[in-house]
Amino acid sequence: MEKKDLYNYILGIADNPLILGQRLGELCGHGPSLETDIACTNIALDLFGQTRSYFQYAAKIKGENATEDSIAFLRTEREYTNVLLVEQPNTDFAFTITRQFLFDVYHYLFLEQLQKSKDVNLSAIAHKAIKEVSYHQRFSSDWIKRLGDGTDESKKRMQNAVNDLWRYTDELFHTTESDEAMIAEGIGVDVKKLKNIYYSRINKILEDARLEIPESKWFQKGGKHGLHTEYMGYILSEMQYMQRTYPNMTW
Amino acid sequence: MEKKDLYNYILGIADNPLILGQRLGELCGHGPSLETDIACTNIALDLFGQTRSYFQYAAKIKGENATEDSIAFLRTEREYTNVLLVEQPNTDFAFTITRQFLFDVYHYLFLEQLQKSKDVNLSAIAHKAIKEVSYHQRFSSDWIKRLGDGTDESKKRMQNAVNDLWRYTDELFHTTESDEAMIAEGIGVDVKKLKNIYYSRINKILEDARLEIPESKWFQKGGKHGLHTEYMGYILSEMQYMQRTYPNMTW
Amino acid sequence: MSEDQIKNLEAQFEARIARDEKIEPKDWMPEKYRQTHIRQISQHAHSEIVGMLPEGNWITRAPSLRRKVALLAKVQDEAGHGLYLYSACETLGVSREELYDQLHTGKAKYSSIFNYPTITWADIGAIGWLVDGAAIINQVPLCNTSFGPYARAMIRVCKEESFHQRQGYEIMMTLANGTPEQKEMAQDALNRWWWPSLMMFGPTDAESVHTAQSMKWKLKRKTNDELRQQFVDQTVPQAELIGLTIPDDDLKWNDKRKSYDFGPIDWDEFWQVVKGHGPMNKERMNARVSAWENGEWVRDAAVAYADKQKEYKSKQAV
Amino acid sequence: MSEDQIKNLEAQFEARIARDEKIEPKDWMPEKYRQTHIRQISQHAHSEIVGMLPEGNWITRAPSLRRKVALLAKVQDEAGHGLYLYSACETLGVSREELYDQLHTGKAKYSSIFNYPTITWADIGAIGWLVDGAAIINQVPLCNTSFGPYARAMIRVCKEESFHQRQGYEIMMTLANGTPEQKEMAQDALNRWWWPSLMMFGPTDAESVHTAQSMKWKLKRKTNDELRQQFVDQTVPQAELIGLTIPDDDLKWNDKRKSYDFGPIDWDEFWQVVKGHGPMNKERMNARVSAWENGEWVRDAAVAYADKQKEYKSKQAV
Repeated sequence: MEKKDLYNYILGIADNPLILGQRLGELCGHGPSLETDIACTNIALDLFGQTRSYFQYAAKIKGENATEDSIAFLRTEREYTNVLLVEQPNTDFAFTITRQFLFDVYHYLFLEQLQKSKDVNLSAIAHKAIKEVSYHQRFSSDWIKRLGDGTDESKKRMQNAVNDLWRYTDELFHTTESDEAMIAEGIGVDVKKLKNIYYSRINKILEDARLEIPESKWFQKGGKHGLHTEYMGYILSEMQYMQRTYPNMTW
Repeated sequence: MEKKDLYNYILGIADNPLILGQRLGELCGHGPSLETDIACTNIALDLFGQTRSYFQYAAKIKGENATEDSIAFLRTEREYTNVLLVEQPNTDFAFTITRQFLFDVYHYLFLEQLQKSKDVNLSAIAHKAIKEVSYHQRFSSDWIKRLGDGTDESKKRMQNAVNDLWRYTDELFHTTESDEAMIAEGIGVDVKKLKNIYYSRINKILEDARLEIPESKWFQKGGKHGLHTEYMGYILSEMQYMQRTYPNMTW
Repeated sequence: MSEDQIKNLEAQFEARIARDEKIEPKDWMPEKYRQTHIRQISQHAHSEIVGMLPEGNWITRAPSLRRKVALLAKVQDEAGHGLYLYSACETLGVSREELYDQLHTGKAKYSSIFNYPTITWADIGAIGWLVDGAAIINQVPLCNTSFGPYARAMIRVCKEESFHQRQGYEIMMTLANGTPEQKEMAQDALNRWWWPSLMMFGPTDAESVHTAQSMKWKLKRKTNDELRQQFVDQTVPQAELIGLTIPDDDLKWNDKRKSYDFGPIDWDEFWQVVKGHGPMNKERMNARVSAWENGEWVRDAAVAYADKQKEYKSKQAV
Repeated sequence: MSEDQIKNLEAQFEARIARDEKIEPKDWMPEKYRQTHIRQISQHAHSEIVGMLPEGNWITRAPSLRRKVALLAKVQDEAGHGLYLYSACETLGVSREELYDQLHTGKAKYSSIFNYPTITWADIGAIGWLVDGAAIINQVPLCNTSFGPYARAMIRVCKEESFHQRQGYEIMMTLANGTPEQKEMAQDALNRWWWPSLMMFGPTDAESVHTAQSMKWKLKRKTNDELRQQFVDQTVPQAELIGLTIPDDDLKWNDKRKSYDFGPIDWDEFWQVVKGHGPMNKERMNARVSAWENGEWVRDAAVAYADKQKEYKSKQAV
């Protein structure tokens, strides 16, 4: 097994909660109600917690003085392999919650499988994370229904967000070379096999929410190969600010 | 004469066009019309051009391999000494143009005096810059009138911007220790003496624009001592991104 | 009720408080007691909510994952404090919407300290250490205040605040023990937050209103100046321990008083900020009002959905 | 006019074009000529305006003051090009508002290349070098096109574009001669912009519409494939000179044709982007529409003010 493939594989998992957590972190104190504010912060906390577990493990694999922070903060944009979905902006709460929902359903399915990984570290992380993500999924699904089937205004906003973010869902089921290598080893999850169940779950909840399922078959991709939308550079310039400005210090 | 005072004095001048230019740069391609877009970009170009002249001179004074870019991009937030006014955000075009106007009128008065500086470099820069700033002032004053005396909507927005940004005007006439040292040498401009004429010019144009002159006597300060608003950190994280991420390279 | 009856109730009420019994929402209470508590508890709740903003400003830029997680957790705790303080306040017969409205229209106050900007990462340390430190000194006595829901909320708040305070101090310690730039950052933050922290205890006793009444109701047990002195005496050695200097040339140990003497506070600055003209008053209010206004459609939709669900269920029940 | 008269006018018109005379706005012209020119010139103007966005994305992050100034100036030039192209178009009897409306509603097209994101600083170099390079090849022949205002606008545009192209190439050269990270950044940008640049010349001749008519009117002098070949032949040696590799395994010099053979273009991608599903189509349109909508009150106010001034002056004249 190539050490590099395992390392890349872990980053491909962990960059998603990292960047999604970062997006949620922007909202802290600015949510539509105290309760949603607390819930979104809670999700961010879970996501960063998971990120740390993955990166601590990745740092051990990498060696060379790598740390969870060097991995989180000191890569260039092209080296982040999160999916495009998670970097999309908090345009309004409809976008925030739809982004969350479209990721959560995937995330849960993914962790279910990762629990069965031959890699005991990954399996253990997945085992712990899935409990958290089960809550995330419930939270975001409930809000999808509440807002989809709330007022005319909320329905319009939700449909707009769903239509806009839909194009980023297909990428969740793409694989990189490292992914394929890890799948072959019984370590990685074959996400291609999750696609049908993902869309059937998503569609069920959108139907419950009386939202239309987008018909577009055009999708975006690139994140898994480090090709991001123009939003990513701004996320990183904030996120990396301290580590870049004051290198090699302990915080 | 203290070399350090002259250096600080130059930075105190040049950080204003630097940060204001940066704010205008954000707008490029997003203005209310092609003509205003071009004009605002033009002003940004002038401001960055002036910044370069000042920093090139400052770099010579500083020595130690300092360059215009190390001065522009590699200081920490507390080391930037621009006034708070110029870092305020592009909330809408009313804010953009009011910020510009409140700075331009000061800038012109300041450069008029700086032309008489005993420092031939500063005097030369001022001599060139004042022609540009004379145009800026005309442009922003015209728009103040146009929007102040345009529609009800535009009047409301303008009054709101004027009321909001007013609190940052007083700081323009504060002096630091380095400023005082340079004034004593006949190099620096005694901005305290510009205050009355500044407000009379500003008030005249606001009256022409049928806008109310704010009565508040509460003002903000801090920029000249490197104490900025919370906006500044975000401006810098973008502005410094490349130099911080890829240190010691030629571009 | 006759005036005599009311006087009687009031006497019983005061007696209960004197006996350290808790007043509960369903109990009779004088209107002034109710109003004072609404004012103080809501002001406290508002402070928690507005207090999320200066710290929230550094979440996306926290320098390490560990610190990012801790900061998020801290800001979340503040939201939680806000939540149970609003709940305590609601037991007095005022709705959360009314309370928000008072905040957004400037009728209600919140702690002025949050009108200062967080300029560097060290400010996050300084807020935890100094601002939470000062808050605890103000709040610990409230764990025994007479109004039950408030006292119970404060027990939980104080426990968490004291954790935040230690965390903030640890950030400062790490910086103070770090590189020269880090130490400078820490000292700079202390310089900026020290005096506003002292102002958190309010005007000097000579100018303070409400104190006598508040003492009786156990909303206050010590005067502003006593609490301020306690804060100084507690904090100065902490600063010394990590090699930071309190920005006060007049500060010195008074062996007679067994306490620190300290310099005069700039009350002009205090009143400027209280009156709404601090460095960030406008931005803080804008942020809160925007969050509220932008969230309106979400809250409306949640209500509409709940109504639909109720209707649906009642139809099923038929 | 009788059909014969029109035929006569058309014959004269075509003869003038054949003699290389310029057609001016006041001259008679066939409706199809007018419509084709409105379509092409406005599409060109829209491309300039939308083209400001990917480059504008790096203004706040340009790595040096010199580069920041050059980039601002370049984006400003594009706005200028937009301005005189819209003006040229307006001489054909269509208003700028109509043209904007066509852009904002998706009725009008703009160059698909601007639907790719600018991900690193090197993209700014690649756009100048490749995109402006391709644009010039497309545009130089237009300096002699038959419609006078368009031809004159293009002379100015081409002069500036060629400056931009040299500037972009110089950015790439600096990166290619820089550190390994910089060279990698340059190569990565070339990898991403190469194929979309080749697509800028449009579909292969076999699938291209309008070509014959456009040739007659001198809106086109060479076919898409000829221009594309010219671009490849011109650019490959430039890449070699600075040590960058064109991302095409099939690329090789064909000594018989005295030209480079190159690999097949991914026309599926081309059509996806043209049809509005490229990586940034939605974002580019959102940015333009937002700018326009957010600017409405400003434009309205300017009109209202001008009206008031006119009224005021006419009153004074009385």
